[in-house]
Amino acid sequence: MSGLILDLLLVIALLWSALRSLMTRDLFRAVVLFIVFGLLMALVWARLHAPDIALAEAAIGAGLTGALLLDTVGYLRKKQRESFS
Amino acid sequence: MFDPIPWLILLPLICGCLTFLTGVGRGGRLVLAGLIIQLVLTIILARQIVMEGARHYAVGGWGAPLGVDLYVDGLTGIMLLLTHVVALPLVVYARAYFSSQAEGVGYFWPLTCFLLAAMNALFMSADIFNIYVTLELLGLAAVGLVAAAGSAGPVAAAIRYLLVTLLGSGAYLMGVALLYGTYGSVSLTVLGPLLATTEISAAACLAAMLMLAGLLLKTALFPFHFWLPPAHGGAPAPVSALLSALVIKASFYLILRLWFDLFAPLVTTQAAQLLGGLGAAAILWGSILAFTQTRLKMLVAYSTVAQIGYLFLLFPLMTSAIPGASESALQGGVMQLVAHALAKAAMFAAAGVMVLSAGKDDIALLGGMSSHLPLTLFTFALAGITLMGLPPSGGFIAKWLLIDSAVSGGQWGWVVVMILGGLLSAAYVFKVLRQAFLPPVAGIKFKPVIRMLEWPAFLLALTSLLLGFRSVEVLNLLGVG
Amino acid sequence: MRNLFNVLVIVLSAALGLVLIGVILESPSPARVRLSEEVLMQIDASGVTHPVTAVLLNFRGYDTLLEVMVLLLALLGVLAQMGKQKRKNPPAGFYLTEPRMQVLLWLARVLVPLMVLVAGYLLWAGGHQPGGAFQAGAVLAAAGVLLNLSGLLPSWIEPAWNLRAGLVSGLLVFLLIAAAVMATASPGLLLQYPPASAGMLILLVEIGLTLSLGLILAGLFLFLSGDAIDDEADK
Amino acid sequence: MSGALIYACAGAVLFVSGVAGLILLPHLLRKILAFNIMGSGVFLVLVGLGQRDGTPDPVPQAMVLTGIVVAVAATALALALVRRLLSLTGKIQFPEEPEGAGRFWKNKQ
Repeated sequence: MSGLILDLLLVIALLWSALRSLMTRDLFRAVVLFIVFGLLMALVWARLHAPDIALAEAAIGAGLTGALLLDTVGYLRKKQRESFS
Repeated sequence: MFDPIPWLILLPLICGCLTFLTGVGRGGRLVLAGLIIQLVLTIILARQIVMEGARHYAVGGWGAPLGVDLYVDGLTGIMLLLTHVVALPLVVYARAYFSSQAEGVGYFWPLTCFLLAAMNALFMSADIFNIYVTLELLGLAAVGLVAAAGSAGPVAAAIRYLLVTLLGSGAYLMGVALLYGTYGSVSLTVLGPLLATTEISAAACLAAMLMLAGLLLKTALFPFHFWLPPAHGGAPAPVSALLSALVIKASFYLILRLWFDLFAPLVTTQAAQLLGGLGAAAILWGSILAFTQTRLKMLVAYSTVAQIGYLFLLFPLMTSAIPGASESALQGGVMQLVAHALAKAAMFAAAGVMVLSAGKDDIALLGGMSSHLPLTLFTFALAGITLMGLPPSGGFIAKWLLIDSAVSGGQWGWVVVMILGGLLSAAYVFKVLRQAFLPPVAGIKFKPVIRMLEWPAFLLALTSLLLGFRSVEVLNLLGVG
Repeated sequence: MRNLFNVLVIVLSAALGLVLIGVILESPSPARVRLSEEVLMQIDASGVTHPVTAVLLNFRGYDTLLEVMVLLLALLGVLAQMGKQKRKNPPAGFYLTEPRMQVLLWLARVLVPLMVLVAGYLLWAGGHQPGGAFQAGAVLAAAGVLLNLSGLLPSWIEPAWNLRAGLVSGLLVFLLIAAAVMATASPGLLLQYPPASAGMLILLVEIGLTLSLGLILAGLFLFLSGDAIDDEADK
Repeated sequence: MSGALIYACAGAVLFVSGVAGLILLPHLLRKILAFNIMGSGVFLVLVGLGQRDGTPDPVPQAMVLTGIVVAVAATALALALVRRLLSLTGKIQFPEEPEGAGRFWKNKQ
């Protein structure tokens, strides 16, 4: 029973972070929310008895993809600052 | 007995890795050598198919459902042969092209190797998840090639192409997930009988819709064609030729396979009519838009949109109950696929030469081309003959078979569409030819081009024309399996 | 027109979502194949004891072979975009003076050796418990990213031959093992490892893959970020 | 209803949100986020539906591992292209290019 409640809570958090990441105005926050989404996915994989995927999701899905996205957001902001100044 | 199947997969992959090792812009000779060996391997494989019939190949020796199965039959043989027959002259062409215009060569050679590897793997695969991986391999290679041109237009086109192809494979993979969840396997050899014998489930229907929608998106059937013209029209000419001739055919091949094999118990006449209707719309709309283009390569790209439409006419025609009608529909469709691949590769290659010589992609600047580059213009015209469907070209045989099927099946509507499409393609081909025979625009100076740019394209166009005389062999091969 | 399209897309996706959920909750076909049991039955012949690794590198090793090629392909695409202008390599750690960089630097010095150890452990563990080449490669790549962020490792611009060799070496090991097995042990059969040496061959493939995947994944980041840092170095 | 099926349903929701986002969001970086969310949705359905009876199934798990790697590859390529577009045009959206009817009439004039 407590497992089911945990699953439901996890699903709600997962959907919330995904939708917020798509809808939120600020790009940086969207990417941070996406990384949170990736970490929650890793938890989900652990709940689904898939530790291999959990490891890969945390390292690749959240970590590397997140780093790539953050770096691009930084680049984007720099470019925008340049074009304003 | 020597088995060429595993080498057809390993060889281009090894070739791709080695070409990457040799560095930026190099490795053309390696690719050429690899491609010649692969062509020999495909010919051996095609001979084996003709002699011994279709067969399965279990990668890893496990066999379905545990392992990944490959399957080769006549259609696979045709696709593999076509791929290599088109790619070989294009590689020669590309070497000459990039020697006169270094822009965009970058990682062209390894990307091309992986593109060919992806197609070989895709055509032979009998496992829907493995097909997903090959689709991604093909898509990313194609996008990488389009983006290599480097200016803003092609990069934007490449991004759009990438997003479309990712959306397509996402939908496809969702279908795979549903099928696995319902039937517990991803092997076509296991799923086929399961779907045919058990009650039709909602999951299978939804999976079919998602997978077909994803593949239609990748094939750029009207109204999903929006991404194709900028991507194919903006890429370097050898890339445009590879993409228009071969890459979209790969996803069409999958539609054909899934439609008549895995999803045969599910598909309805209405669905086939819908595909045919979209095909008809593609023929008319694509041809009209091709005619209105001012850039040569965009014209050729829109002509691809139109020619894809013909392929989809075979779906409604094959529903005909009259014996012989559905057979000639399939033959006509496959003939059209082969003829268009050869002709479009030739046409894009020829267009690339003209653009290179004129210095700018603009139809209005083509005046005087008839005396400056007669061979290339002749190539363009020969390819145009196939697209219009005039005898004795392969396109004529294709359209003849399709019209024959439509007439004997009593589906007259499609006949009208095909004749109209032929007239429209004549219109846009002659638009280019007429301009080329006008006197040169004042002030334009054509650059000279090397011979090796003109001959491969001519060879392709000639093959598409002479295909009409050798169609029996192709259709015999198709009959296996 | 635009609004109509938006509404249409939203309504259609919502409908698709509902249908999907309906289908998911539908009971499965009675004729369902039980593949997980099949895996457990054949696992002794696969050379490893962890089922996921057995599927990934033996039963469906062919998928993996193609998939690592996808990764190399993406790197080629990235390189083609980033290597457009000829640029000089930026000096490593040229903005190390900021205090927050000092923290990062300290972090990197502690964490990176640890991460390399973890990667080695994951690689070795993959044969019999969760872990394997992908996870190990990802951890290695993360170490590379951390080194780059802390300024110890410069971003990459144009790969020299030794870096190129490193990037494809693991993939070539995979391909050559496939070719060698085909030439000797099981003629004409792709990726069919003889059960006796399967464990050994898979370990070799995994070592190669870990190295190459680590470099490629790190490369995706290091080549991409090469762009931005270089702009700053110009000023 | 087992836990696996709950996650499969969540996967369905993520998939359609990702598809809608991929089509509708104008900003290219958000399209890339949407693609990743769509992919995660498919992976959840693949594993969740495959393990509907609660026993772990290594086959879809291995497939998802493959899928995650493919997704990061595609993301990196997309980001490289987006950055290139940004440095060429200074914009991170598609240039509005009306195709079809609009283009047709414009050329006529």
